[in-house]
Amino acid sequence: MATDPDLTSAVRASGVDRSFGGVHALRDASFAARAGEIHALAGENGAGKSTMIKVLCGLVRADRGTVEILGEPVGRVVGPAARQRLGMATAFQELSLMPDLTVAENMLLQNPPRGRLGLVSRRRLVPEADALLRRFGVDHIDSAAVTAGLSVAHRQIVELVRALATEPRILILDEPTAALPDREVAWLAEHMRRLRDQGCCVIFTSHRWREIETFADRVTVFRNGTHVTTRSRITESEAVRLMSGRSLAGGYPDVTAIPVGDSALRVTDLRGGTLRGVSFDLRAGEVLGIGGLAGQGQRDLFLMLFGARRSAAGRIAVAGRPVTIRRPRDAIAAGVGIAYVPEDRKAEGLLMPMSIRDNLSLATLDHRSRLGFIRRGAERGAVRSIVSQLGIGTRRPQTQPVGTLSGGNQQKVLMGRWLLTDADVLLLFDVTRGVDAATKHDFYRLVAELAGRGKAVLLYSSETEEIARLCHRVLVLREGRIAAELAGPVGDAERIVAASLREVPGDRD
Amino acid sequence: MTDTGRMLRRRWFDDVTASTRLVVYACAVAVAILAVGTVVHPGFASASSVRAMVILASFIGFVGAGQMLVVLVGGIDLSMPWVLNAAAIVLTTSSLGQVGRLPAAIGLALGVGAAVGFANGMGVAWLNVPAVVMTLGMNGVLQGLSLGLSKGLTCGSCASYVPEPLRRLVVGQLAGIPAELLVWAGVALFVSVLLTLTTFGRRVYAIGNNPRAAFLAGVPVRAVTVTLYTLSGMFAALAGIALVAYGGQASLGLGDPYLFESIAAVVVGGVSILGGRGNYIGVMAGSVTLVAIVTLLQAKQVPEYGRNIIYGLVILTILLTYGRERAND
Amino acid sequence: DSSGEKKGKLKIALSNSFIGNQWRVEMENVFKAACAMPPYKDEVECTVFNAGNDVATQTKQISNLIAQGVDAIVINAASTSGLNGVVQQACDRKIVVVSFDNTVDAKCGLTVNTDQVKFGEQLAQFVVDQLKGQGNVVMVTGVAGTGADNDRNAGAKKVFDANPGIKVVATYSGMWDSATAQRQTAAQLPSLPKVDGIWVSGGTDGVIKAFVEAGRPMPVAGGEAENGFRKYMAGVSTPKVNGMSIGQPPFLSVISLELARAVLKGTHPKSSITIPFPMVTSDTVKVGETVFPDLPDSFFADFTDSGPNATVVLCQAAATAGTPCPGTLTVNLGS
Amino acid sequence: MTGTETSAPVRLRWWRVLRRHTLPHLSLGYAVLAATFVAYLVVYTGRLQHLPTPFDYLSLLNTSLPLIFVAIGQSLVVLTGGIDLSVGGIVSLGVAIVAATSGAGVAATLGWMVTVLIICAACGAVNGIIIAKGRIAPILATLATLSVYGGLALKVLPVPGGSVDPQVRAVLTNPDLPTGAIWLGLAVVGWLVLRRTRFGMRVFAVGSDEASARAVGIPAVWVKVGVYALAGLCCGLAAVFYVSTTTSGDPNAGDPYILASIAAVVVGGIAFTGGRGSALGAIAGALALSLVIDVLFFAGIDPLYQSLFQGLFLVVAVLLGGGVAVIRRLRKGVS
Ligand SMILES: Nc1ncnc2c1ncn2[C@@H]1O[C@H](COP(=O)(O)OP(=O)(O)OP(=O)(O)O)[C@@H](O)[C@H]1O
Ligand SMILES: Nc1ncnc2c1ncn2[C@@H]1O[C@H](COP(=O)(O)OP(=O)(O)OP(=O)(O)O)[C@@H](O)[C@H]1O
Ligand SMILES: O[C@@H]1[C@@H](O)[C@H](O)OC[C@H]1O
Ligand SMILES: [Mg+2]
Ligand SMILES: [Mg+2]
Repeated sequence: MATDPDLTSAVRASGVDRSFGGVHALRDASFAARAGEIHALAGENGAGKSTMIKVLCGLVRADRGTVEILGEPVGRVVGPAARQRLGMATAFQELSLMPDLTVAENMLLQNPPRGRLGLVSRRRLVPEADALLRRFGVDHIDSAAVTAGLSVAHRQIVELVRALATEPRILILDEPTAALPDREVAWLAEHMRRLRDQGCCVIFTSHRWREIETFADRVTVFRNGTHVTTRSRITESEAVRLMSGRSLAGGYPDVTAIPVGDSALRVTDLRGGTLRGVSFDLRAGEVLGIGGLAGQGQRDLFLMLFGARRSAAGRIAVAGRPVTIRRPRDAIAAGVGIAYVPEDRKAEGLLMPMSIRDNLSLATLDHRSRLGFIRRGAERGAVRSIVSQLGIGTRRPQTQPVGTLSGGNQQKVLMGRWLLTDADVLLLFDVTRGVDAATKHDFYRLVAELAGRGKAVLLYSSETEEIARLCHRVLVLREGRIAAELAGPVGDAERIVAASLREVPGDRD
Repeated sequence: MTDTGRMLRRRWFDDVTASTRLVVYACAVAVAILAVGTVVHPGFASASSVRAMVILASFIGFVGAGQMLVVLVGGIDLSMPWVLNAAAIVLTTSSLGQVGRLPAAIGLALGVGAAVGFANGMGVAWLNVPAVVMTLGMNGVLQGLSLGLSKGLTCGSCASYVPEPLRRLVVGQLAGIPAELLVWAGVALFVSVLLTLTTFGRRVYAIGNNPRAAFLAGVPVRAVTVTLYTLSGMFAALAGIALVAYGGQASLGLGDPYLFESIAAVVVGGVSILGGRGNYIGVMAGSVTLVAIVTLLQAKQVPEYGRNIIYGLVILTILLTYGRERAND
Repeated sequence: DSSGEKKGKLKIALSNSFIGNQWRVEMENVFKAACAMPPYKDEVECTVFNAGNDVATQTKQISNLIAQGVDAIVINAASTSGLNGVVQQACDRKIVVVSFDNTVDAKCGLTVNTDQVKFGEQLAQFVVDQLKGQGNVVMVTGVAGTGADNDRNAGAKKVFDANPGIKVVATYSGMWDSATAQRQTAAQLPSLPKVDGIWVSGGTDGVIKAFVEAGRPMPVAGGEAENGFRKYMAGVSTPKVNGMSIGQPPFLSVISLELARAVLKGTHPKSSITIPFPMVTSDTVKVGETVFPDLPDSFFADFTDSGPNATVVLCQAAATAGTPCPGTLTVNLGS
Repeated sequence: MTGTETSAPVRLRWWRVLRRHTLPHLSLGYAVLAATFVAYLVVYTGRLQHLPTPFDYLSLLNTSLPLIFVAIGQSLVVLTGGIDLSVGGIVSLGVAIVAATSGAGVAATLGWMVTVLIICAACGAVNGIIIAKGRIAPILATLATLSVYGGLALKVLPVPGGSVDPQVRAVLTNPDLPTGAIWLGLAVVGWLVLRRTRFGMRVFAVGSDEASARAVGIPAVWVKVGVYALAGLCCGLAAVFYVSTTTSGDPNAGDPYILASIAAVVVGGIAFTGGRGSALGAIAGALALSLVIDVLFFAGIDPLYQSLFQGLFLVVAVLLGGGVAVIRRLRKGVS
């Protein structure tokens, strides 16, 4: 059964086409969800989930097809405002908060408190926003703060509260949990259920199957921009097969063998930013996990090790030799080389309009040049080999803009850039964030393989499960210090969470 | 058509990137204006007329080269008018019309351009002064220094003519081709090679597309930026040298028309003002287009107000044709 | 600063608009030179200000001069009309205001100028006479939207229209700038028929250079007083050009200075002055007097008047360096 | 730090908002204005041995009004992340129309002034439509329309001229009474009100992140059209005040305001990336830039070197602003 013929649908889209330039994001796609259910929308990166959501909420115009909201056809009218009036609220994957506005302004932008003469009362903005935050139990967020200064997790929470606070009849959440720590995921689930029970239609997307399984009443699977199936029960392996057209090879790799390589990266008393003295020794062949609640200094640690943020004090030795790292170039050149793969490939990694080749070779231009001239033959060869090694899905790596690749392939290009540097120390910061299951598993294999080849890997993930299953050893950060070291494969995410919470810290970052 | 043939064609078409397409558009516009010109004004596209226009376009082409380099990383250089003028004054007052002093004089003039460009670059890259402010302020600084130090060009040595060899380089011929065009071709070759074949060029586009990502990939963002502004200053100086050679002597206000012209040439040439996209062939076409429009309007004796209006409308039309940003719904 | 200031010295300030060409620099230089020569040296305390081509700035400067309590203000205005307000305020405070070159409309101010309409007429008449009323003429105009440009063009138009044998084959702006005039002419020439005469409001040497580079036969030229143009007229530069050159004399500033002084001292009625413009033809141009081979092309050659009825006689150093000339300066306001 | 703040009494909230949100935006423009004003007092009294008189303040205010209005318009545009080069053309056009229609009595003049405001707002709206609907980068779109509007101004008023009725002038920029201060006050109030409308909030939202603003249902296209139209209206006001202070019009009047308004916005501390800043800063910036001219005047700087100091002022002002921001960041600690 392709489309749900249910007449009680709160939202229904049928036969929707939408392309961007040459890319077909949606082709003849259909989707329907009922009032009073939590409906998950699943699919690989680039399957068209976000595009469908944008069509539903009127942000993107469909090239073809119809959309009905609460039984009323909305034609091809575009504009989220009109949908909002119908009781629809959306939290987007690329957050839609204005970075220069305060949290309060962001939350109350569409319906600000009025004072005398009908003017916006700037005095009442903060108290009203505070009241909302309190109502949703997240009053540790300062509503007078400028949004740009918030952590990703806090921004995600603000985005969610803004949507929840409208008490919508249709609530759409695009990857709401990707940046959320586990505790906040539970918080969100509670609110989703409450709204569902009040008769709201809740739609969400996620790449974490466990969430889909536990939260959703029904699941719709998308592949290549079309509807594949809608069911109320579906197993993970079957879902992966439906999403990707292939079955998952294995789960997490085996990390029981404890490596005994030489010291690859020794960090002594690193301070600065949120870090208050971190020391550890990462060995060749080891995958070392950095765990902890969100915002305990993980990001600062990675950025400082890579020279992208200044440290206040501390010593770093690479392969036993002390090094000074002031900027990424120093890190790349340090000893056996350090590489940093960021989580936000759009902002920190890729040059979207430039070719796959240009993106892959950016960090290693000097290796393949003579007198400043790029040796094109050598470059072409290197690009070809990494494309096949990582299985990047492209036939024209020399010219195809990287922005036209699917998310998973984009992430592989970014990984490939750093593999080309042949660095022996890899800093992987949440590289599977928002990556689909199949690609994730490719990454797991790759991490294990790299470690097997003697590379040292420092790994952070917002999915604690990944840290637990991929790492030989885990350091738990709390308030800028190492709060616990869990030696040996941890296996169970609960152990990390427990260690993070042992001394319940205040809600701050 | 055979399958392979079709495949090859397809491959070729796919590989035509957005930026290359824009170059084709820019060239098409230049040709179209010349074609329109011949229809409404016979003789407009005659060989000698085109040659005259291309020589004039080369001056815009020089400032356009510098402007393009900084625009590629999302910057802008508003100091061009007085860098150009200062270089022209330095050239004549230091060469004193003597051939023997010419190399040093050219070096000095380019050096002034480089020094000012370097200062601009340092201000933008290291002190984080917005490019608009830094270069606008620098324009004023240079104007004051040029006027003050040359006493308004009334000194005896200021009367010097440009040494003859340099004059011949701009107004003379080499194997039947105006020498100035060979110079322009040289500039085009330099800029194009720099941008497409070198690691430096690759880094320029990377910075223009995503400075943060480039920085995290080890690109020396500041060093590249400073280099680009330095080159921009040198190209403005080169334009000053060429213009003073063309006219024979320096004058005040020589650079005034070239601020907006340089920006217009860059955008009509298909360079994205947001950075990261564009190449010099387009800017050359843009320079020719600008000169051709003005020349045609003047040839038709359109009054000043009409010229301004039509000039603006033509540029708007060009922008609406291929200068639009991507739709976001 | 104010230490040398004697009680009883007249305070006269020059407020110039922009200083983007050499004419303006010379104009200021001769003003400064005059101030350093007797009788001004002992009677007048001079100051000089530039505003750029910005009416607001010049307005502020003049306000500041009023605040300073100067006795007279000599103005080359950024706008014919834009200073009327502040000039009126100056007049209300009994300050003598003299404007020259780009004069001010305000009724209460005095003006010192040449007749700009006649300027255009006379150059056009010369071209017509030389061509015996037959031929193709190119008009190169100045900065649109200014009074002088309009007046000069109107004068020329009148003459050319009156001569049916004359055909104006092109009109374009040289922006009163030799470099611009040269470039525009170079662009236009290839598509023009034979050109017999040129009428140039400013930037004449640039126009001639464009003809030379294009290998075109040299037309009869009526133009401004750029030293470069005169070099061609005198045969110092080749080819020798048959032309007439009329200059807006930079020493208008000195005459204005004298008018202000005389009015303040009560030796001259409060009335405006129109002076004849210095004019030379290829036959009368004289090296060292009306053309200077050692000075820049863009130099304005008419920094001094000459002849028995000269209004004012200045030396070269006054124009190039603002240094005083030997002797006493006499300015003849007589006409 | 965080702990004390969450439990801070409500009465401290306004301070929290002020410190976090308002002060950082206002400080640069105000600091520069204050510093410039002190410099002005020093050089003024140094030169004239007394403090500035009401006359000085009045003329400072009246001559600054046009720039202040253009700067307000420019700041609105910059707040959306754009830039408007066509302000020069719109001011010129407005000035040309007011001047060309002047001299027909008070009622007619006022009627025309209102018409001019409408026309200028329409010009701005056209910019906005080209930019928002046509999706053309603001700097390019307005570079093109600058040429168009400037051409129209030349057509309307080929030569400088016109006059303004003294009664109109007495109301707008009375040279003897501080009417200018009332208009300045109205401009400030206008901004404060605008800032407190939903439209005003949306301007900041669009400037901060247009895609996000669209996503939450803000009609970004129309917000931008509105902003450019308002900028046009501000240019119209500038034109009216220009004609009133200078008592007549010039078709090139707007040219100096292009770069000056950008400079004012920069000195006013408005981020070029949009979303951060206040038009009040731009007003302070405009006043500071006007004052610099007076500082240079009374400091007796050689006019040939004036632009040198103006250029330095611009860069140094912004550098100081950058320094202040760095210090503030250091004090706050890395967050
Ligand atoms: N604005 C856009 N411009 C160009 N291409 C786009 C745009 N938006 C989406 N696409 C392309 O459309 C396809 C579908 O994208 P979409 O964001 O809907 O996928 P998704 O299922 O949400 O993926 P993910 O799980 O990574 O969020 C992708 O190939 C994407 O690159
Ligand atoms: N895009 C960026 N994002 C964040 N920080 C940046 C960025 N660009 C530059 N920086 C800052 O600039 C500093 C040096 O940057 P960069 O490597 O570009 O300089 P550089 O020219 O290589 O320096 P040097 O001339 O000393 O070699 C870094 O410490 C970083 O803090
Ligand atoms: O009168 C003109 C003067 O104002 C300008 O500055 O230089 C050329 C002269 O003709
Ligand atoms: Mg998505
Ligand atoms: Mg460097």
